[in-house]
Amino acid sequence: MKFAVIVFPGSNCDKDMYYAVKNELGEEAEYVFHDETSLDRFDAVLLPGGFSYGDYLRSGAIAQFSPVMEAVKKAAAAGKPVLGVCNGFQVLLEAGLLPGAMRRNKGLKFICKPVTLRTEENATMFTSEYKQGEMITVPVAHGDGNYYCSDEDYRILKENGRIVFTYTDDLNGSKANIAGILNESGNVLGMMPHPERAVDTLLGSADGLPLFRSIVANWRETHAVHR
Amino acid sequence: MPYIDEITPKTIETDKLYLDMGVTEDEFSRIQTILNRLPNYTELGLFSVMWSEHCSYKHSKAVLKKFPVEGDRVLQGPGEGAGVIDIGDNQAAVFKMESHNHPSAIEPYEGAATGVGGILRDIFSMGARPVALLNSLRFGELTNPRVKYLFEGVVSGIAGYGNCVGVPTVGGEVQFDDCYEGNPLVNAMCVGLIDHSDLQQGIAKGTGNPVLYVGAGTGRDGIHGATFASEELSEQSESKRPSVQVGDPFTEKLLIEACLEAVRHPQLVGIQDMGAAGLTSSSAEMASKAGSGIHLNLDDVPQREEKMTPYEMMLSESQERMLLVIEQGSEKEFTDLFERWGLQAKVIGEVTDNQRMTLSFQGDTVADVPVDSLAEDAPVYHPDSVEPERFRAFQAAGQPNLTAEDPEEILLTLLQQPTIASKEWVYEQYDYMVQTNTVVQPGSDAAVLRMRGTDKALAMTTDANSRFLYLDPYTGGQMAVAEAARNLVCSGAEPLGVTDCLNYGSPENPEIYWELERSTDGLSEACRALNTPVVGGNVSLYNETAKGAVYPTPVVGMVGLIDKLDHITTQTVKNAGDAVYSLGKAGNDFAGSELQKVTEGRIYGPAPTFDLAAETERQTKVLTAIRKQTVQSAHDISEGGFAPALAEKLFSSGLGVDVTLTQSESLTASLFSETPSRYIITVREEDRERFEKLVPEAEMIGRVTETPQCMIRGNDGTPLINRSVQELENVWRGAIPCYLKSED
Amino acid sequence: MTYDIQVFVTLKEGVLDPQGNAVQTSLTRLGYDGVQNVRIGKKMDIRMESEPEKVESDVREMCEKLLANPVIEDYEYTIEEALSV
Amino acid sequence: MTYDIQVFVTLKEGVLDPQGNAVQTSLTRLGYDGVQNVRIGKKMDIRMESEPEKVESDVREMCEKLLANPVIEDYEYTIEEALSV
Ligand SMILES: Nc1ncnc2c1ncn2[C@@H]1O[C@H](COP(=O)(O)OP(=O)(O)O)[C@@H](O)[C@H]1O
Ligand SMILES: [Mg+2]
Repeated sequence: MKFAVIVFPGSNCDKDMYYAVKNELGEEAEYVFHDETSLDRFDAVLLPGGFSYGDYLRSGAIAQFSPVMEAVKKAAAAGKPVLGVCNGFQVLLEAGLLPGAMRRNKGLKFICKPVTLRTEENATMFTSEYKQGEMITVPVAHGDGNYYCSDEDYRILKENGRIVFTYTDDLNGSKANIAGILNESGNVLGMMPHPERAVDTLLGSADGLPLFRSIVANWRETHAVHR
Repeated sequence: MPYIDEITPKTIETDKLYLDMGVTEDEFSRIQTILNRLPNYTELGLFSVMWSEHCSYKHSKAVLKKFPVEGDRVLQGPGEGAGVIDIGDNQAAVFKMESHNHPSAIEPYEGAATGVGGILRDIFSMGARPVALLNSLRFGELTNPRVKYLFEGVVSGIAGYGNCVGVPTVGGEVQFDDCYEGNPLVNAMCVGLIDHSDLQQGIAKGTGNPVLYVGAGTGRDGIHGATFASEELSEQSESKRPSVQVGDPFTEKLLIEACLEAVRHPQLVGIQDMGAAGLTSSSAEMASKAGSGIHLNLDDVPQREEKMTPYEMMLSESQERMLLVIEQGSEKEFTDLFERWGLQAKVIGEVTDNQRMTLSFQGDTVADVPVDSLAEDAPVYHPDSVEPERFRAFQAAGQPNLTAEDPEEILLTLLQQPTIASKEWVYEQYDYMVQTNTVVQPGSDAAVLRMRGTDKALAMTTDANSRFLYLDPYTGGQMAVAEAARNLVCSGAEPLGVTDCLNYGSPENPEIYWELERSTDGLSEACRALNTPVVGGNVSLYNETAKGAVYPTPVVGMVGLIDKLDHITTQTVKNAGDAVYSLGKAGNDFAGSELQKVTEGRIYGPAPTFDLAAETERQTKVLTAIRKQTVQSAHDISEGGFAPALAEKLFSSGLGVDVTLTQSESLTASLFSETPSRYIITVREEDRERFEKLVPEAEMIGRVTETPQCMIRGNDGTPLINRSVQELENVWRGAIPCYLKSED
Repeated sequence: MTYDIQVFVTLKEGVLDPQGNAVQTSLTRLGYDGVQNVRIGKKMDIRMESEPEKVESDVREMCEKLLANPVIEDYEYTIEEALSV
Repeated sequence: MTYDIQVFVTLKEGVLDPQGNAVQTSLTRLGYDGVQNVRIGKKMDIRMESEPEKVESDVREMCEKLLANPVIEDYEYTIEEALSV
């Protein structure tokens, strides 16, 4: 399976993402720069963390206009798995691929630490290797992770099982402790915590690995049928 | 708008305008001798910044000469942007520390942020990829509202910059003492990794080679002309002029990536960052090192403000700028490379063969001075040195006799002292994990980073307990180096080398100069004994306010190598049932201790007796025991003494401890004295015999327990301290947030 | 024509403003206990060359696309001819 | 009395504005090539109870002490009586 790792000017978790896929997962990965226009040769798209365009104005605001984002939208529409982590999540929100918006953390401080997440939904292409309700340890590192959406959007997310991960306590002010959400068709996941930083027990946790494995497993399954 | 040349050389001389630029009478006549004429305004500006303390080290050169700078592993000692130490397999560690004290005192966020930006550029201008940042901070007491503001601003500035560029901030230290109230210390350290073949130097050679300016435009920021100069220069009021720079970490991130690509280009000749004294120091130093000259055409300098004068362009300290010298004919390749990263690159001059710096502007030559006179010929001063009265008094006073009536209360109090309390509030704001190499995260004795693709790791720390330096600069200086090394050893690393940042008051005060001399003697000796050469550093003098100077604070940044990932050790206890060992006897060393500060409100007396030979021997033994895999956890005993150190070992472990003090002379000393060169180590039952053979001096004092209780007994078995780990941990973790929330 | 444009971006009513709350707390702590509410937004000064008939629609578009995030923010603007260029 | 106060905090002239620069570049890339300069500051809306003779000096003090950093920022304000309370 071939993953695209999107690199915006100011992305800084691109290498971490790349190593997670390549070294720990053993799949193919390639960097794709912000000014490229096609993602046709890839099976999945990863938007890494960092500070695209310095996160000036609003996190992810300027990156939404990068040429590559048209290709990301196309890949999403084609049903390919698209995962946005941290800044990648913020870009997906700004680009309208996911509902809602991010505000400054409630405490106004950047927060870097391992947190416990609850897997709210394991019937997704990103979480099938987790148990429903499984508690996992994955680090966060963000200043703007305070998720907001309208009550109506929240109801829709909730009713359709699109809230995938939640924090176990009020980490940053996010509505309903939301840590990660899916789009309507279930192939775009945005999450603030960094699964790519949790792929090796040497660094504290390997709880992020099943997320990547889920993507691969689901892809293998569907592609076996089609062949 | 009047131009500078309206201030004639004659006016400068008759009105003694040079004094306002910090150039003394003597220095001014020296400049005249060098030039064989009077300098014009721009030229005087060049001399004033290059001969400033910050660039020329004119008051500290003499003491810096004492540092051991050589060693088997040293690839680059002091003199370049950063020091370089061989770590095997054709790789090297590149590191350096620098101060940003004064800007941080005025604008804590931007001051600290640009300090991080500057130290990063020192590292990647050597061709190395920055892999870690550390910071050593000193503030006044946290009860003061202004101090809180500075502390919060500095920490978020470090976070804001480091997090954005994607270099993990993995460690450091923060201490609080009255003497830093108006003059906080903000020292930033960066560590980079490089393959030997990629090492670069800041050098401008090859007559005719173009000089390339890269990065942000030049503005009027950081020109320290709150002097007559700027007033005469423009009608604008001085208050419109920013005296602190604002950083742009996004541009820095692009610079890092672009420069690391540029250094692999075969036609790059030299590269240097524009740090202090911006364009002046980078161009003069690059030419001087190569024995060349340099010509710059200032009309071509990218500017972000209008009508800038040569003086302003040469002295500006705008951030995120680099200077490159490249081979003729490669201009387009380099400008294209930088443009791909969204950065401007412009040829602004060329290397010449006349060993002069010549500047042209609007068709005129506006400066023509020998390059070496700027970079090499600054005067060197040997200020008077006088032993302060206080030192004699401290020596005569003898160790104070302190008794802790209620050891539990004392322990709780000590754990809440901001200097001892958890620094989680600080490092949770830093992205310490980005790049996914941080094996030992902040919170242990040293930070440890794995090196991808090898079985090795790097350990790093910063240390200096300035209270001991205040009591006795010589002994305190030795102790600072020893503590840094001890912290690395506890992590399983062999200490390799040092970068330092020497923070003192005014060297023109003989007592301060004495502190500088004595403490650097101490540092040098310890570096020799521990075989950790000094490969780079920085001097920050004049750290004083009306209330007085800061304590002598030579911060030691040290990097060590861990051979095998298996050797990585942390301070936290690991398994119930493990034996607890204490290594090193506690003496009655209370002068300068946290206990003395808490109980008497001030520190006085002689520094602890410190035996460098014993220290070295013990470090070797502990490291050997770790490398032979007989050690589960190791922690050195520092601020607060044994009891706080033992408590720290339990936090987050879910375990407890039951130990019995064997020493009979003074319980207070056993619990709280700060005798150096001591450790607490835990060992599995099955490894005890091997461990004891390797470290015969270590004494078993108890066991790690399943119950999370901290039990410390006197030698007759009666409990002296018996508290739940949770309670201790709560006060320790809550202390700093609590100070920051409280209203007074 | 050259225009001086001011754009004001504020959080929508009902969207919690953590920064505003923090400033309010600090002001109260500094003794300004009359302070009842603080909301923090952005002010952008833009100098732009444009045509009289296009400038307003351009500004509105810029706000919609980039300067404000309609999910959480409202915007207002003023447009003036630049006095000195 | 209840007042509605607006405080505008902007970077001093000459102080680098990375945020403004980034927005300017982005607007240009989006096709608004008439954009010549963008500076970004803050707008704060404060509702405050105070005395007519004290309100202005309070606001000035609040700006100096907390809302702006005079080393790099300038501030302006407007004070109005609150219409509806
Ligand atoms: N300013 C800081 N930045 C990052 N980490 C810090 C800072 N201050 C303290 N720490 C971390 O907190 C831990 C405890 O620090 P300290 O008490 O100084 O340790 P030690 O006494 O062993 O040198 C260390 O891991 C250190 O790196
Ligand atoms: Mg230690």
